[in-house]
Amino acid sequence: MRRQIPILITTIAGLVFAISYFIPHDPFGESESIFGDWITIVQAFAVWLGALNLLKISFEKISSKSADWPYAAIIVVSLMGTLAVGFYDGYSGMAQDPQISFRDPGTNFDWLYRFIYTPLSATMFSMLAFFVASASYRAFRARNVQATLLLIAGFFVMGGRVPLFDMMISPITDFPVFSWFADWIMTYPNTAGQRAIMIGIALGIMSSSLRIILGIERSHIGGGSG
Amino acid sequence: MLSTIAMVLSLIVGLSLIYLLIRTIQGHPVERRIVFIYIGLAVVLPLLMNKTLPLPITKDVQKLYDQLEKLQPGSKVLCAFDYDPPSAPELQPMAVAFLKYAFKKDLKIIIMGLWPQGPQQAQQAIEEAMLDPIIAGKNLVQGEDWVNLGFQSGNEFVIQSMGTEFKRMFPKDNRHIAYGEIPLLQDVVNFSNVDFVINFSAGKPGTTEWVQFGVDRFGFEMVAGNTAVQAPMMYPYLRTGQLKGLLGGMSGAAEFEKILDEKGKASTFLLAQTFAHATVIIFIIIGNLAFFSSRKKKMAGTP
Amino acid sequence: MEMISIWIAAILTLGIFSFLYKDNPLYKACEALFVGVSAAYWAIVFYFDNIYKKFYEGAVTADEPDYFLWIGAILGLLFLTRLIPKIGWVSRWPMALIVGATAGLWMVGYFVSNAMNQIGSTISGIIVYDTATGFVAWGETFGSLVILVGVLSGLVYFFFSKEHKGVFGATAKVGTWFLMVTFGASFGYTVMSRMSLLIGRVDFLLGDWLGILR
Amino acid sequence: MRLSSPNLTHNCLRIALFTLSLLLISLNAPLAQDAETAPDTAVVNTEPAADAAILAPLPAANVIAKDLPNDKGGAVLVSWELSPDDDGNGKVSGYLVQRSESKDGPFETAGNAVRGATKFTDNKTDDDKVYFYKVAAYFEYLDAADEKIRITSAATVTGPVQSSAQWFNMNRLYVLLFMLFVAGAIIFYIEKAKKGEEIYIRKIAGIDAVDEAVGRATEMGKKIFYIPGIQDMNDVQTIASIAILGRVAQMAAEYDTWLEVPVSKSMVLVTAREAMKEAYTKVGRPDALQDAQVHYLTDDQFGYAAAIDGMIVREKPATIFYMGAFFAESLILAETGNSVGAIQIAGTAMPAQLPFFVAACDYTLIGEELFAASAYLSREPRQLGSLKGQDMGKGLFILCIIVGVILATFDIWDMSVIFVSR
Repeated sequence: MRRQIPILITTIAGLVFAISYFIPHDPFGESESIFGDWITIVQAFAVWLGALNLLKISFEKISSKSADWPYAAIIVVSLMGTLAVGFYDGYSGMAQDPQISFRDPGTNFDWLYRFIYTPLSATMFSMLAFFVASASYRAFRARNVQATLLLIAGFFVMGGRVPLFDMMISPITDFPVFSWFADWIMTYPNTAGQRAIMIGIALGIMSSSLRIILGIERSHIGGGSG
Repeated sequence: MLSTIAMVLSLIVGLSLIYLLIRTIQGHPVERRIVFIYIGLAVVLPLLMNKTLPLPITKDVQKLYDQLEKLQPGSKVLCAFDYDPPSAPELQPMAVAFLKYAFKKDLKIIIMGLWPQGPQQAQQAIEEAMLDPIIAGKNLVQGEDWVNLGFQSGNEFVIQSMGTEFKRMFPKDNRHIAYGEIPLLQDVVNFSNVDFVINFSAGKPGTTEWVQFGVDRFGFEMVAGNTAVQAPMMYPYLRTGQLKGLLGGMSGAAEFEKILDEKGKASTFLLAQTFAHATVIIFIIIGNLAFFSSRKKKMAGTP
Repeated sequence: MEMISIWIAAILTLGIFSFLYKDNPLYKACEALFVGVSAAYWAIVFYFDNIYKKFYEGAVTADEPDYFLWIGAILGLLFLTRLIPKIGWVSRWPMALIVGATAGLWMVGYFVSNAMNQIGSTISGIIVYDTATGFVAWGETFGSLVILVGVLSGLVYFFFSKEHKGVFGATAKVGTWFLMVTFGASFGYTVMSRMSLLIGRVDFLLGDWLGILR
Repeated sequence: MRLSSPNLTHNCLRIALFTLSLLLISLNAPLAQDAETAPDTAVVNTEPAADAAILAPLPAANVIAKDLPNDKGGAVLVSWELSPDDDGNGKVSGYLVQRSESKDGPFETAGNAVRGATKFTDNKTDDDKVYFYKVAAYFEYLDAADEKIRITSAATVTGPVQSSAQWFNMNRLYVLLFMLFVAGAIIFYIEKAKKGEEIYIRKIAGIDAVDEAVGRATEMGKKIFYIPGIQDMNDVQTIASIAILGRVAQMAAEYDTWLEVPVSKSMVLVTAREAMKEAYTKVGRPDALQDAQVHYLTDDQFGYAAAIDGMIVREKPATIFYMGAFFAESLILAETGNSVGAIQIAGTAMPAQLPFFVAACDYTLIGEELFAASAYLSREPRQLGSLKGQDMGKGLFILCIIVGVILATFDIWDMSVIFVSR
């Protein structure tokens, strides 16, 4: 029971989506749409699962007074606070005439988005700029033929996508040599390499999907390889 | 004044790199925090200089522009915003430039997002586009000239389902108005009723999914603006025609602003971008010079 | 108000950047705030745009309720059982739906877009003619030859059930060169992307906060 | 329930056969009956406005309405040739598509198309009803009172047409054939591998280096770190990583070298521990394994990277493995490992992270090589068979490209048409 039903669900869902690509006629066309509806709803619940789980873990940390409990408290407060603001804005916006959205400029929720969420998330990722620079200074070596080729291609693309080298050679020629070359690398060798990778990945996905649909692969339902 | 100081400073910083080179070759690489400072300066100083650089238009951007030019006034364009604030420096300028162009040309814009933050970024882009005096003079009406359908969960399943009916995935718009009551969407049932699709994408779900489950199934025409991390992977789609045009990263955004003649953020960022690239290139060179000289020493040292 | 808002955003920005010097309590506090706010942000958007708009208004308050949507909601609730370890195993049902449907959709989607169409585009005559003039377009001819060689040799490199020896091995070697150039291009673009993100933040600090730009 | 039971394999094959037969049946089923189109049956003039005589554009010609092919019904495709006035000079503002259930009307609006458009899809049809369509070009302008005035051209009625659903999308026939070939090859080789037949996998450079790397750590008396990425067990890359970990652990156990595995997901913690236990037991030293060797750090991406950073700097391992799904943290890790002079072997299928590993590590397994390595080391039939089946697919594609290019070069046949399904 615990194993068979999930396997059956997996197989049916997989077959419906695979077959409806070839057979638009009902029942496949319609069941595909119905399954699609369910999936969007399940995914929304999955996001809520994440939020609730985070709350649960944070409460556990606070109650056990573990070393970083004050940070867990910040998580709980900020999460609850944002939820409260969001619910308030969402429902009160619907009651207004004309209706407004919680994400319209000027709402409290939008303020949180612009002045709390945006700086935090954007800064978090912008730190990568520093790390990439430090890595290029300390680790990126032309240690073998492969790495050498990689660095040379990277060099031309980096220099050619901004008017860096072309400005340096502008006294000699007006033709944007480096920009043109960067473009060439992207259009031909890069396309070729990406394409080979893509085809390989497509076949890989094809085979793992096939195994999932046929029930040979079942790690997603907690079953071992069997 | 400020820009002169910045220029002098960047000259000094540039010269100090020579010292860095010597130290590194001697086998004393500097700490990573010093590298961090260099990168910080490489971005801060050029922003203060407030200069724009000439940039040639690459053929991918030209191709995209030609596609947009073909659109007739009144054409309905589905605009998918699939990114979040961290990628906004690259994608927001593209979105703003596109919206300005589209509103001036009387294109009808249908906005949606597969990323929860997307529609909110779209609101900001619209807000900025509306500041343009020509667009402000048009008195555009939400629901008639543009509509924001909001976000729907389900990633690629949303695209798949929209192939049959948009309404199924977006029963109401952002403001909670029923799909059927929105004038702009009267004729729009699914992809076959929109004239064009443009996607601003920072990852998954994004352009790849739009190509796989949209273009290749329902046969609409699409162009995309991508973050630079993702752009190289899109070139195969560009060559097959699955994508009709591509804007890649900040340089793509700057070219786009240039070709549309809408000066925006990306153009002003270009100098900083150039300096940052130069710094990274110099760091790679310094590191490798040190690597080779130490290897030579090692070889000479072993009898 | 605008002023205070920008100051708050600036302090948070600097708080995260303080990590570059070293890990510290301010960074950890900002990180915790980020985790909390973003989890709630997602929850709110998914609630209003999906659970409320799609399910509640579609299946509960609609004039012609779509009762099928209830099954979706029940599956969604089953997902939440993960929070209760004892009955957590039923969360495998909605999981099975998502995994199965994704497998079905991807199997075809990847095969068509990333394999079939790419092969189709690789197949073309070696000599390319300019459609306008009718003459040989040398640049494009050379370019498509590069793509042909690159795709074939790359596929050979990813061929695992044959030893890389002789001609086959040499072709695979060419394949690695193409892959390396590809990675180099990716590397250059990644650097571009990362730098842009930083520029965006610095623009905020210098422009919106300190007001010394423009 | 064991998977290799003949019963289940049988069932799988039955499902596959069922699917196949279903598709074949559908092929033979009668294909869409396009409704006959009766062009130019009648000309109906819309009521011309008083001042319209000069302004009304010429009508659209050759209006054809037919069932939209290869769909699930409910749609009619109306197409036409541009009005001679629609030359971009603004004499035509757009086209009005109208439909009726009877030839004589009354006609209601089905939709509008912009100027320059030559088709419109009416997605609101009922498969049980018959429709007639007409298409008129129109010109719109604002009069003195800023009111929108629309002047429509004459229009021809076409029809009857009826929408219908199709049983097979003929455009996708070749896709099906190719998919069946690859799927068949995969299942065939999995079966073969299960029966114990030898399946050859070529040597993979990074994996050959594992011995050397473990040996070096032993010589130096230092630790080995194994980082399985930041994804959970539902990612195939993590699964492959654990299979490789098993092999590395076995060697570490043999050499009696400390192997440490910091993880970022609790599921990975459990699985990695099991894999380690199995490996240590295999070489007869189960008691040498300590719980502390596999430990959980944090779920958070940068938190995980920072913690490993600290470990690397403090303990200076001789060898570091990065196998699995990595994101932006890849370069932070690889850089730090490089700075302490460790031998680094990486493997991932994340295209955006591969450059960093290639540039900063000694060996890198690229994309599929990660999966091949895990099949090579684990010798598991499912993995071996899939790999071989995928190779058959690649072989077929290579063959098609070579033949196709030759045919196209000599202008014999453009084979690309069977691959492009749009």
